[in-house]
Amino acid sequence: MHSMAQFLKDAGEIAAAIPDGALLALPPEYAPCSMTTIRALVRRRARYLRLLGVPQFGLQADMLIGAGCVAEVETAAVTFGELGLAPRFTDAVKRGTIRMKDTTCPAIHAALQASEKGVPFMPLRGLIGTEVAARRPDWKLGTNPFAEDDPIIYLPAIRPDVTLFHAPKADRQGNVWIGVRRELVVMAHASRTTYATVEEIIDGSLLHDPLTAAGTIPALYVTAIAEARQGCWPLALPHGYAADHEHLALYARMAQTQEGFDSYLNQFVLGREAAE
Amino acid sequence: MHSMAQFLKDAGEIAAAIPDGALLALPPEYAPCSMTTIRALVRRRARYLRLLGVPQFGLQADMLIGAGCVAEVETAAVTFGELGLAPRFTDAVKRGTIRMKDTTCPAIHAALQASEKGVPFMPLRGLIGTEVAARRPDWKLGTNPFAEDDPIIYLPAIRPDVTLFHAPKADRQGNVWIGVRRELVVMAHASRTTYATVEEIIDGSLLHDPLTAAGTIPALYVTAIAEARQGCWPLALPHGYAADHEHLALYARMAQTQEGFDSYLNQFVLGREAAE
Amino acid sequence: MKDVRTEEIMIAAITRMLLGLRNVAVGASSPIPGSAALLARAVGGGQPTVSLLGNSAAITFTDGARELFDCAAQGRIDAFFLGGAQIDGEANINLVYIGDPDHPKARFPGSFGSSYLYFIVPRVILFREEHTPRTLVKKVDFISAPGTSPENVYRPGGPYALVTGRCVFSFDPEKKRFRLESVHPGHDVDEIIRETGFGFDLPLTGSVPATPPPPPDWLVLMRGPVAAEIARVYPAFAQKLFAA
Amino acid sequence: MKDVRTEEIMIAAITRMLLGLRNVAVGASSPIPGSAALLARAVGGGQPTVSLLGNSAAITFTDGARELFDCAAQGRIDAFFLGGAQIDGEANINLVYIGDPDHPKARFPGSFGSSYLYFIVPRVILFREEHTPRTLVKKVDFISAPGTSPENVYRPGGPYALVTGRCVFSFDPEKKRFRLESVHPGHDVDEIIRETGFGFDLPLTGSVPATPPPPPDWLVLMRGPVAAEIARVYPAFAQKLFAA
Repeated sequence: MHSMAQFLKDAGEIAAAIPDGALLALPPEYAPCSMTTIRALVRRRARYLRLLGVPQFGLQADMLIGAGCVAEVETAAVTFGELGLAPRFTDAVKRGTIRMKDTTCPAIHAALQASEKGVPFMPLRGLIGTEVAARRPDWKLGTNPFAEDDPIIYLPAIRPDVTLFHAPKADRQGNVWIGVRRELVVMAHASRTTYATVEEIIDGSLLHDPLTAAGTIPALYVTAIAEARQGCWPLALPHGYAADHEHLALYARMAQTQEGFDSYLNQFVLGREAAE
Repeated sequence: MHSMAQFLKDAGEIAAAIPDGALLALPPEYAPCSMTTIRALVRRRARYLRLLGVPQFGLQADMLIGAGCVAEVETAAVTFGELGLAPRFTDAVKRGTIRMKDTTCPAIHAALQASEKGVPFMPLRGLIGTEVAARRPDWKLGTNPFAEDDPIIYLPAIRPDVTLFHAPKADRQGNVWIGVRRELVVMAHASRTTYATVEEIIDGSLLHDPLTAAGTIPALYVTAIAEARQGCWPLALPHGYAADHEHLALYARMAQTQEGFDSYLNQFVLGREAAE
Repeated sequence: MKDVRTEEIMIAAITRMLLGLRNVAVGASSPIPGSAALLARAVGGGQPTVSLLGNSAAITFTDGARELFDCAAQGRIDAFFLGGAQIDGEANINLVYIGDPDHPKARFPGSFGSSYLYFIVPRVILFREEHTPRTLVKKVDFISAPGTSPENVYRPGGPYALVTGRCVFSFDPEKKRFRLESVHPGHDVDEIIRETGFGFDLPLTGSVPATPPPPPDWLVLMRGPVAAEIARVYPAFAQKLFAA
Repeated sequence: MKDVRTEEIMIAAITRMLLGLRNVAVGASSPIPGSAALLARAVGGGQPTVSLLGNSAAITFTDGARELFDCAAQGRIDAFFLGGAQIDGEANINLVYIGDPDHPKARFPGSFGSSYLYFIVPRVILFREEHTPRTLVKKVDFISAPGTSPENVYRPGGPYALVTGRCVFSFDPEKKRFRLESVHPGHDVDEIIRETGFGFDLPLTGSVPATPPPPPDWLVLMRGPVAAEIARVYPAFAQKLFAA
């Protein structure tokens, strides 16, 4: 591993660098998602991806699942918010075509923090007596060694192969500004590799100014960066641009069936490299 | 507990709010230290304080120890850097007048993170076979439940009564900007109460601008704030003002003896409220 | 003033449970509790503070997605809200599967943070507008989070009330049973019994009061600044409810 | 070019151990390793990256004081540096007490991160300018961090070398012994044996090479940009060494 971030031409090159079968950590839709790379993964016909929602999913997972790129999903939820259930995800769960690891938001954060700290596990309160925990043989019911009769669940560390997100900006040293979206910091720390698309690559250093440094992931944790304007589309870039609600509603309608989803792909994803 | 930060008149009011016997968490000297409140604690003749260095100490602990304010110190180190050993601390350890809990930097961070996450303990690598661990009966040697024959140390959570620091600025809602000094974030999260002096209180909201929000501790975690220009003196405010190296050297010389330290206090601390 | 709608009755009922609290957080898919929290803040002159998940225009947390959970664990969050595809008479909630989880008849979004926050936050308010034997069931198909826990399980939090489109229940963790507290205007106790899949207690006094409608000044706030802010996260909800 | 000083020999010796690495971190009270790391970066054209604790003018970490330790735990830090009031022949280091810890004859600052990083960072370089039987001892009075650990203890890292004012040792964790690698110009093997409180191995070849002095271009960098940057954290050191 080289310590300095690489600069790639576009999201397609990032998608090419993410191997089939990778454990791929993705942010929630209220943090910036690299939808442009998600589409590139569909175009390159990625297979057997294991998706980790940090902590929940929407369009990213639904599109990858519909396109047949996904073997397994670990997440606290998959939702389209006011547009209802995520159609390709829901269909795949009912048909049993993906392995489902249901979990809960803080368990994902804690398991990533375990990898961030290089410890094999993290204890977490709650969880006991839930069917979420009952269906996770990889979680262990243990005890608090500092008290009598105090059961607590031990979560094994999760170390993603890849973290992928979008950010407002990066500098030419490979530092990436993410602002308050610090789940991206934990994800980058916990993951073997981290790829980001950014709205723009700026001159100067994000670390030199204490104001920007406070919201910056140092290049040390960044494998590669590609510039991609409107890289979140049709999702929002918080404080940047709004979601394309009409397009999201169109997706939600078309993806109700596999046929509709396939024609969505034909219309908006496949062969559309040039439009990215 | 009220959810909104209070505004106090000065560091003296903060010192009055910190009770004798409190477990008091303080930042390292490369984060901003509220030296003005440390002097106010000396003036109010605070007693039996239990100091937690996050993770190490310099002038703050040495002055409080010399002034007889301290019963116990938990820290990874106490150092005056190039000025040598911390004189009142070293003397107190040799004479056995303070209880010493030696530890190591990451153990303090992990134990504070345990309180931040509301878990009773945190596992940590390293430590095994050190005399640091051997002399900590409150740490437990356990095993990793996810592997065979893998010993690991369990650290009990540390929940400070008080966190005290200095920061460049706060807004009138009680949000405090700390930039990259995120040990202050963990300290505030983990502590029952948090007091900050700040160089200035600004109009507008630190949370409204995504750039400042990234380095801001929300008012939710802040018990009270007092404005105190040059609040770090004679230490540095990083990106603000430099340390007063001459004064620090003077302190290091005078504090070699208790008599010299006492005359330092008479000259620079006691009866000097007006100068703060 | 237009007619008061069911959602507005629910919002007002929840708002009353939040007055005087310090900090309230609102999770995903919670437009009614979100509106109630914003209304409580408006009525309380800025108190409780409100953190609305997904409202990236109003930053309240600065430590990432984990901060809500850590903050709750620190005892700083007084109230939270959970819905449920199913809620049963022991206040167990199901946010995931109908039928056998391995071959489900229906799949809902997922448990989100419920499997944790239901244990941790002192006042968890359950809400479900659809009040039928299909949603309020004898026994949930899947426990996202249990209503009660054995004595030795760390549990500072749990269910406080259940607010539906027909009524308000409180919950008694000792008896593991809901108690009917009030019935919304236009509904009655017999209907509640008929439409509820689980048994519940009636008030000790015998008579069941009507859920008070929102006072006019609350309605003004609700349909004005609250509607405007909730629309940032739930545009369709705000459009349907407040702009009708 | 002025005469080469002992510290400059030490800096050059450490620099050679850092070339080709990705990331190097420097802790407290480490001006010689700090200079070596900055020199290695200058020689390597920006590689390794260097994080210098206390250099708040050059931000390299943005997640607070814990980040160095977490970063090391993630396997991202290739080399770190530890000193010691005492270092013994099994590479145990003591940064705290001389004598009985409950009634110490001397108290040094403390263990800092050594009790952790010595286990975690692959290439820990020990340094101690004073090379006498007082500092390099048979057995340390207090183990801040052990040189080796039992097989079942997680330990990806450990001692790589010991650089003193007289020589360079390497460390063999299997044999739990140091081996003399080179002697600085003006010193000899007999002196090393006499001034070292522990036994150590000699090179397999028999003859002990001289520690090479820094090449002229390294000296220029060391006394120029490296001195300027290290002075931000260690003004007295830079003043004494480079401005003499």
